Amino acid sequence: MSITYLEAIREAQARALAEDPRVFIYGQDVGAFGGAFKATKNLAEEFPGRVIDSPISEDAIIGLAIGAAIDGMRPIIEMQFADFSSVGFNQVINQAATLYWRTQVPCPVTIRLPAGGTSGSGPFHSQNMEAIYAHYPGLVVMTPATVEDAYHMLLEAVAIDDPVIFCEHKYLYYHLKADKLPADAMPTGKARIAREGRDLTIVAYSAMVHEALAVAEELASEGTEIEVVDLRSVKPLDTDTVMASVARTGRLLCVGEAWPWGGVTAEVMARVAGEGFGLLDAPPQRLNAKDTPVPYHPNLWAAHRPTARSIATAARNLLGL
Amino acid sequence: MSITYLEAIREAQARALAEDPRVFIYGQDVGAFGGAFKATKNLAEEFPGRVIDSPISEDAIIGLAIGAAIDGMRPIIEMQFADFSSVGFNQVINQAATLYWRTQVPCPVTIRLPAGGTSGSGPFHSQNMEAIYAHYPGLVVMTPATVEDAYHMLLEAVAIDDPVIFCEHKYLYYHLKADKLPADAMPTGKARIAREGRDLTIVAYSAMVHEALAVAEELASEGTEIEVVDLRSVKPLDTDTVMASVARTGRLLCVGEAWPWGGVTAEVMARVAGEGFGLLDAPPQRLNAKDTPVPYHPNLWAAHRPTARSIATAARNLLGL
Amino acid sequence: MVQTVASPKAGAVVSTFRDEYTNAFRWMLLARTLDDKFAGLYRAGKIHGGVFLGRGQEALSVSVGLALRKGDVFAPLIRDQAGRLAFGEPILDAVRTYLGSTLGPMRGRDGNIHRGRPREGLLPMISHLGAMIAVVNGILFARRLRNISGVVGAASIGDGGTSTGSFHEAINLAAVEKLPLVLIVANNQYAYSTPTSRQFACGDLVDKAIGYGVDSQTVDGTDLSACLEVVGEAVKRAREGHGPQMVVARLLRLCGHGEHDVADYVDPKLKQSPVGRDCLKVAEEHLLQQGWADARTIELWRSEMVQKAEDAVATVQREPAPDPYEEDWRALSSQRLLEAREERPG
Amino acid sequence: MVQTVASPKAGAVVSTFRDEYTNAFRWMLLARTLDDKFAGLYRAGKIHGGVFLGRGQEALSVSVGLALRKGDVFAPLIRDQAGRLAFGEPILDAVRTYLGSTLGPMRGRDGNIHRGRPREGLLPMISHLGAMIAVVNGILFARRLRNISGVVGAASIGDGGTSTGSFHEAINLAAVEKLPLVLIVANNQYAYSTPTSRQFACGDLVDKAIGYGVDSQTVDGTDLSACLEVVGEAVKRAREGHGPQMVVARLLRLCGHGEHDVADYVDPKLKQSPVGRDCLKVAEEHLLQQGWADARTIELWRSEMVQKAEDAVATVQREPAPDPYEEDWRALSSQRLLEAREERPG
Ligand SMILES: Cc1ncc(C[n+]2csc(CCOP(=O)(O)OP(=O)(O)O)c2C)c(N)n1
Ligand SMILES: Cc1ncc(C[n+]2csc(CCOP(=O)(O)OP(=O)(O)O)c2C)c(N)n1
Ligand SMILES: [Mg+2]
Ligand SMILES: [Mg+2]
Repeated sequence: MSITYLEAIREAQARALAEDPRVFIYGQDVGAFGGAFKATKNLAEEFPGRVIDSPISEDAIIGLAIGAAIDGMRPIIEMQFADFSSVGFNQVINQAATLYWRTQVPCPVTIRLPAGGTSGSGPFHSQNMEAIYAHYPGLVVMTPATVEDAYHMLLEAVAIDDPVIFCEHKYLYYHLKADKLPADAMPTGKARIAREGRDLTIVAYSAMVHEALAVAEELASEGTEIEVVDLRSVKPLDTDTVMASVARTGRLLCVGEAWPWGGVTAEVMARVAGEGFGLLDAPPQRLNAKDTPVPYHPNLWAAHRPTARSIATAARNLLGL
Repeated sequence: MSITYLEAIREAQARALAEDPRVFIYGQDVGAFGGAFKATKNLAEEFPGRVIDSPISEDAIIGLAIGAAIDGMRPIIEMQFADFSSVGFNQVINQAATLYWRTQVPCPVTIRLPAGGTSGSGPFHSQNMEAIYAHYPGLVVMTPATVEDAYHMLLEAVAIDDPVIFCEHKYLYYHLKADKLPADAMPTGKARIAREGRDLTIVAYSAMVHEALAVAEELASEGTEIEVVDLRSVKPLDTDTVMASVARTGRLLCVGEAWPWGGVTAEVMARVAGEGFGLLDAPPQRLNAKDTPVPYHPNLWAAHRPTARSIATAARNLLGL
Repeated sequence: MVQTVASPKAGAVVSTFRDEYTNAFRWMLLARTLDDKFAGLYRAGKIHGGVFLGRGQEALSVSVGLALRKGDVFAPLIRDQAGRLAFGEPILDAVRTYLGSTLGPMRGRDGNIHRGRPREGLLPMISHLGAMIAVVNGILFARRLRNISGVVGAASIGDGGTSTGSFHEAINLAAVEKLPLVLIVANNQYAYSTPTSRQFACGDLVDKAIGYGVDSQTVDGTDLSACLEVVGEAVKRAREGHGPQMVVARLLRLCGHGEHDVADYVDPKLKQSPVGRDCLKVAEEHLLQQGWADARTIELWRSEMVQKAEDAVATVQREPAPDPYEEDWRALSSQRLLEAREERPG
Repeated sequence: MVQTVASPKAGAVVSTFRDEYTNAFRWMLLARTLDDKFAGLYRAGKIHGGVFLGRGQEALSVSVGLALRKGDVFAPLIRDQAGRLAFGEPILDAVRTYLGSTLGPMRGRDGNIHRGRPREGLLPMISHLGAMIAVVNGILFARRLRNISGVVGAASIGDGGTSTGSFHEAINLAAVEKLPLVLIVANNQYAYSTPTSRQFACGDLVDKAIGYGVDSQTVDGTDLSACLEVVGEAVKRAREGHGPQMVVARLLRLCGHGEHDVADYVDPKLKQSPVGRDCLKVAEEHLLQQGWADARTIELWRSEMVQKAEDAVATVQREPAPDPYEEDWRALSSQRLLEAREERPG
């Protein structure tokens, strides 16, 4: 048996629906159709009345989820693409994110954002919005990079009492497979050492973890040991694990698929520079998408975001190779 | 004669309207009423038909500005409060910001955001949104700290061909006065050394520049010379000037009124750590608002954002005083 | 939450229309008195930030509060002092939130009309107009998922607020889901300084209802009898399962947008027209005309309300202001997900 | 932009209804042929990303393109191949954008239906539904500020798109400003897989017009004559200064949402009902019935259109794909405001 990242997301939702009567799913085409990416395939049938098609009204969809959460439910919202959450943005950042702080009433909504670039998708179906949401107090932002995390973190997202922005990477949907779903998982808030190494720490998350691992593999054959840290969630961000890794390697490269200004890589760099300055043997570096919209054509798209190739170059530079 | 920060904004708009027939102003209550803060006072009368009240429709307001810009106009949009731009967010980031890149047709809109905290304003009338907009490619984000900059940068915002997010600080509206408006100004993209010093660089922008200057004054009396860099615009961000200052002082403290995660201070820290690592004699530090919504009560508000007092403490720590 | 200490109806069972009207009038009077008190405190510099009053809108607002019952949901806006009180919001919640007392529901974190008790069905508005309607939808949707019926959710919106995308999305969604939402549109002729001619181009805001496929009514918002009846009927119909109901009231804002605003842009003709009548005066005259109360009784009520307001303010003024060192400065409820990297206030 | 190389009307002056109808049919045929070509390229794996067709919507769409003239504005959506062509978009723009040629208007930066030439009045849609309408407003508003009259702006929207806040805000604003906006609502019964019963609750989408105070018409979207007349009339009325006009067309999407979608959710009853007729077939029959064209002529036209489509594809397939090293990677037009800190592709 093998299970894809996408199937893991479906399975997590099926389990959440089965185990917790407070859970329901709301979003465009999530019902009988099973969602644009089939992440809710068959769920409407398996859980009648609990997987519901919405109008094309992102603001009202997220508002509805907040109300339902106030009333004790655990809604899972699917945005058809992460990019479209921009029109539901206000309800997320000003309503969901502030509710607990203002009233002490928690707001357990999970908002699934099919995110990230795939070739041919262009400026409006490729965005990574984790930095935008992480900037706001009151939100948890998860960025699972593995099938296992896609499954367990989504279950955790539903279980925790705070609003969660669940960034699932569309490129990983089909490309990533696991043999089975493990029973246990690390809790959100803990980063994972995806590969151990002593020469350089690469901090990554979501799809970039796999690019980083490919680089680690490549450089290992040349005798350089790269440690890859998978952040798993970018808010909270596990600075301790990053710092411990940098303490071991003395060198830091942060990689993010999103735009550079104020992105995850900026936040990681700022933390390490501020709190782990003495651990660094070389200037910390970062690699991000270029500062333009995400291009449509595969040639441009491949050059726009970091890839194993550009990460390898940056890693070699940083290592003086 | 003396002129406030707010009056400077009015004067700049008056001049833009007078000198360029392509300029018009659109927004809620900006017409006969002169705007919630009176930033457009008398302009509807002085420039008939060119300063126009809009419905409460931020998305459509910004969309309208983009269309007008495509057609060769130079709209100035007033959001009643920066916070309400969250419901016009999509038009800004996905339409205005991408237009030039997608079509080579520039999009000269100026969006004025009355931003920043004032006591008693609470979570939804106090926000600083510069980091959110700066994250997106295709936008210029100005954060004037002085009366002179409020005036000249707004004129420049109208003149340049790209969409500008103009963050004007409400606290400075009345608190800040200048004797007169100078004829010349530094161009956007250049940071300003607001005060020279050799012991520590404080990088700040908008209202925080004045808190930093107060700290510099205070510590000067104790024999410590703080250099204060006023970023003026956060995108583009003048890394060169920051770096040159850090090269002189060896120490960096970044101060921002916004939330920490991925804010201006993270971006500055990341750049200095990455490109000016060797210039630093001590770990760079930052100070931001706390990671909660902006509180209503003055007691909480004053503790939520950085103040001269908390900046002074951070500066002393950094200097080992 | 419906019965509170501050309740001026003193436990009486409302049975006749006379009683209902009188009861409503007393809530209106309390709301107006409290609003006047806040205006006074504002002028005296005792309030941080703005003050936003419901003057002229009490008849409409109180009708909402009275038509709802325990278990219902109410999302008031900035001019709903009367409706809040009638729905059961303690006077102290209002005073504590305006003065920033830590004992209030918002504990100084949020202020003025940004207050509520979500668990008790009173939603704390965010400022973004139109945004609360969808939240009411969500509660109603959740009830239906749990097979709880007979619940109504009411949301307020102004003439200006109808121009927001949020308004549109939420009422449309409520119609699609056939939720028991009652949308109360207070057309008070202005959105801040902006007249309705710059806000919409349909003949009457009630015309919008047909485009959503929802039932609707208009009402003279200066006439308490009419408001009680029309709003009451709308709430009843929603409760009976007829789907969303829209009520559009004609009235005039009898104050500035906030107390900082002298509102000299208001058309004097409107002030003199029927729409400019003060619903409280109209109701008082009605009481007198009908012989349901005499002038002396009304005077007594007035003093009673002043006393309530003064007492509440006196109480709250002795209460502690927030202390930043006591504040826990965390925006997440999940303790283990917090990052405690920020220092204490310096 | 109205006259282009690809123009199948071969310079003829459209004078009679017969000519107009025939001309429209030829554009529809070209659009359908081109769409079929894209579908074929998609199946052959020659197109990056999705392919979105206008099958079944050509009659409505072409009517918009033909009613507009030079200087007007058009914001098409994903099913407007016919309208785009009739408005003057070169075939090559479509093909180049789908294939990502650097010679196209989007130069490989954006793809498929996300194309346009804003300076020539053809707006390049962003994906967010409803967002283009306000941009059309802006152009019309700008013209008025410069005292240019007689201009019309048309925007397309689907049944699903009417649920967006952007749609509401923009049409309301257009009504308030009395802009010459023509809003073309293609009710094709589905938004992706979602039927209209989950999208709105009014009797007909045209009911929304009254709530905005705008003129409106419904039309049978499968009937080219009706579309030409109703859309033509709406554009004329807008041009004459009667403010925004809304046209709601009944039709059925005769393809998947995109070519990846087999659309097995479409109700067979709808397919067999009048709404499910293929407007191209209906128009062809009409031509034959009226004796405006015989079968042979239509066959010739069909080959002509196939030839045009093939030629365009053959041309573009020889054109250069974007080269990341040639790309300037800048999102601002102001050179001096760029920060050149990012390295070249590695
Ligand atoms: C989305 C949004 N834009 C702007 C504002 C600023 N604002 C606050 S109240 C107001 C006027 C509201 O008018 P209306 O809806 O008619 O209510 P009224 O004040 O007349 O009761 C405005 C523009 C806001 N709160 N929300
Ligand atoms: C704001 C927004 N939300 C979601 C989507 C994803 N999406 C693209 S097309 C579509 C369906 C559109 O349906 P409709 O408006 O009826 O147009 P049609 O495809 O039927 O022509 C959806 C949901 C989007 N583009 N924009
Ligand atoms: Mg109003
Ligand atoms: Mg449709």
